[in-house]
Amino acid sequence: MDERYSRQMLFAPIGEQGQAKICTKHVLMIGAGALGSSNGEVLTRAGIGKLTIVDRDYVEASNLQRQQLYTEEDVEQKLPKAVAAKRRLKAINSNVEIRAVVGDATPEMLAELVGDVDLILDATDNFETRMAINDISQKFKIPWIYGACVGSFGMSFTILPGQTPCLNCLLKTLPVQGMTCDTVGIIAPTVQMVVAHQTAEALKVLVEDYEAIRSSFVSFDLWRNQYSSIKMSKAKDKGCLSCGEAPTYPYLEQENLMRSEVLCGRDTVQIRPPKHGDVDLDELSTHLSALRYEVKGNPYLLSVEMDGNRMVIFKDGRALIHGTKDIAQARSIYQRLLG
Amino acid sequence: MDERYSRQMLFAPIGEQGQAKICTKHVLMIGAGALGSSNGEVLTRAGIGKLTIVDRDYVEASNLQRQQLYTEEDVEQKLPKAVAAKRRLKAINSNVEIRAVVGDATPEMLAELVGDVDLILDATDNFETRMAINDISQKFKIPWIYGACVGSFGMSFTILPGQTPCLNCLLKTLPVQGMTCDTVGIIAPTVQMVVAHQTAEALKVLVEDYEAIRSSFVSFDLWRNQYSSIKMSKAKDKGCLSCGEAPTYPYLEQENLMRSEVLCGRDTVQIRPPKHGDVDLDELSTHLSALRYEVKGNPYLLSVEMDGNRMVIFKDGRALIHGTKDIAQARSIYQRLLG
Amino acid sequence: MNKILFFAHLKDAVGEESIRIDVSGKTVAEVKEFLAKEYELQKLDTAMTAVNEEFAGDEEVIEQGDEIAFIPPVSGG
Amino acid sequence: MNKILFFAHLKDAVGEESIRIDVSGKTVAEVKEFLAKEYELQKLDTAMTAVNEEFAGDEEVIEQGDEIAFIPPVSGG
Repeated sequence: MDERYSRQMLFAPIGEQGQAKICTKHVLMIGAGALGSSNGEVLTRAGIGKLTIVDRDYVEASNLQRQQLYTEEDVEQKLPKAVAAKRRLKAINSNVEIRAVVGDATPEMLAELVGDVDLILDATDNFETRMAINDISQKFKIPWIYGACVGSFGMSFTILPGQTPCLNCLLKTLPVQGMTCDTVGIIAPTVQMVVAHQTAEALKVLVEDYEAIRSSFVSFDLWRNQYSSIKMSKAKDKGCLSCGEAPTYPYLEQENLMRSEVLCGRDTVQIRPPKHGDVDLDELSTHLSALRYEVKGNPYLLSVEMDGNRMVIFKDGRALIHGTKDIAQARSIYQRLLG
Repeated sequence: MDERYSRQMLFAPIGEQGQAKICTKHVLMIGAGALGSSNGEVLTRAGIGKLTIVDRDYVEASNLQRQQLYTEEDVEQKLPKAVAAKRRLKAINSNVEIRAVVGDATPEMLAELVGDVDLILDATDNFETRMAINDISQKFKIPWIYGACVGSFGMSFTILPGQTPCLNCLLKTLPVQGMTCDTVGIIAPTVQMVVAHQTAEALKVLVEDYEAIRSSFVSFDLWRNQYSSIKMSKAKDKGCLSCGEAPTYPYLEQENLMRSEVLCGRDTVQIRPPKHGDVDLDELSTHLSALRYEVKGNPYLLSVEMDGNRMVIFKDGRALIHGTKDIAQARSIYQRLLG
Repeated sequence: MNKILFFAHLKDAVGEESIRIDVSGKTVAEVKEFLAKEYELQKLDTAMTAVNEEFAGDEEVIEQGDEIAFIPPVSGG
Repeated sequence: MNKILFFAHLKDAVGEESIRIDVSGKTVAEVKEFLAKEYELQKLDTAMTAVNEEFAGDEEVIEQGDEIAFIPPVSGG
């Protein structure tokens, strides 16, 4: 072990003591896509004690451009990402205990998994799951690290329960439609830069160097050569329902979650967002056409043919995903397009 | 191909045209350590036409904490890094032509390899090789991207012959002793952040989006939460011997190179830096002791036992590496400790 | 006078990285509304606002010389 | 008055991220020499210097209000 982690122990803020701490810590990582691949690899190489990986998707050809744990063989085998990730991570560091969970990170699942977890790493692709992570983090007093990216633009923020503002303080409400990697693209360097910030913060949390933790919200654009660091203490909201004085953890409650159900006898899953939104169908249509999907529409709905499924999206955010009875798959398709 | 690079083509500044360009370009990457692993993977996933990798080392246990292409099996097999890198990169993207060169990136070798190269990526661990890359870049009019890191501190700068200042403009002289990963450690997030900057710039060069290229010198410290971007146009020196009005490309000339020779019948390699330096033996001794090497010394020299070799370093920078006749190995040991 | 900085796709939508304009006396919400109309920016209502590199809520009032930046949160990963 | 920023290990050596001190009228080389003595910094002679976020050579003269930063180039990789 000494030899393996020698360069990390030589780094004074970690040292031998820090390394000993890292080796006993348990990180829960939600998502094994681009951010998850790279975050998972850095932490596994760093020698964390245990890594739990939750992901609902399988490896596809379009992932290979930026999801660093996966190979062409994983695509051929259509392996679930959590399983393919575990296989590669074990080859990299057999000392790390790795648990792969194939499934949707619902509030119930998060609450089950969070037992002895020291840190939650955000590697999801949608705000709904992030808001659930945020409430779980507050309820169980576990730090988490927000990270997100699209195009050449990325951001990160470290959330410590009881100290920093939380994601609900910043967003106040769930944005209905965000840009996603499936609508405006993504380049790998953006992923690496978000992960650099997330994993540096993760190491600080794991070695308990709280003074070094970044209190600002970082965002950057690598193609436009921008970098910004915003002080966040004023964002903390005493009335916040997630981290304020009387928390209710709203995103753990059924009524605020996206609902999905298999439509009886129709090989179709219906998805309803918690609040009626206002989807810009024109913009979505333009993006999806650029992606070479066949898109038809009228002012009230959009119909998209994609990889054997047909999705019909209504202006209020409701959608029907035809050609599947698999709720997790349907939610994944929905959130990849609508954020 | 459309599917594989779809998210990258969706990114507007690349698009289909940019992707077509990327697929025809040849990148020469010097070094396959931490920066090389990660740079090589990003570019291979991005689908560059050809990647030539030059490295003189083999995979060791202490590399695994941050060098993302390598596994425990590569360490067991003591594979040369260039060979292990090629193996993994082929599994990631079989469309990319990869050439692995095991050896020291001397000026002669660089001049031979540089034929149809569109971009040189710096992933070396010492200034001597960087200065040679810098002169080769100027002489053959090929852009290169400087990247370096140690601890939580990293930096990058894009050098376009005929436009930007060059590394010789900035450094003026070869620093005698720098901090290296082998003396003050390194954490993986620092590597990822340097690579994020290098590969974003690489993609801009490859798709020929010269307006987007970063003209500033970036440096950052992830543990100390610092980021700086310095405008560099004033650094351009008309009298610079590498990029000025009357270039002589000094770092391609034998008299300015580090000299190394096998000492006859002694199983020892002697290394002499081009100029007499002034090595701080006390500081070096402290670092090497922290690394658990056995160090003895007096005011004139330091003797270090390391992995079966014994190195004696003199105050003027000269060194004897006992226990080997392999010049490339001896140079590698020397530069890892002395930068 | 104030300087307003635009990040990421907002920079492209506006066509410049920053503009100079006097919005002192207005609240952040009013500035957002004004800019959304002026530059046909749809998504400013969900953008995070920073005034002098510090987080600012919608009701915060802009003063002379303040530098304002908008950061649109994204969900990709 | 001037602000001097220290990056990376220089920050630790000095003990602060920045100091305020009047060095106007001095050249960059003189400021380096002064700081090296004052804080026992060995490696300032090889550090790159920025004045107001722009590269500055050793002979550049510091003016009132200039912000100076030192970036030590490193060789690791």
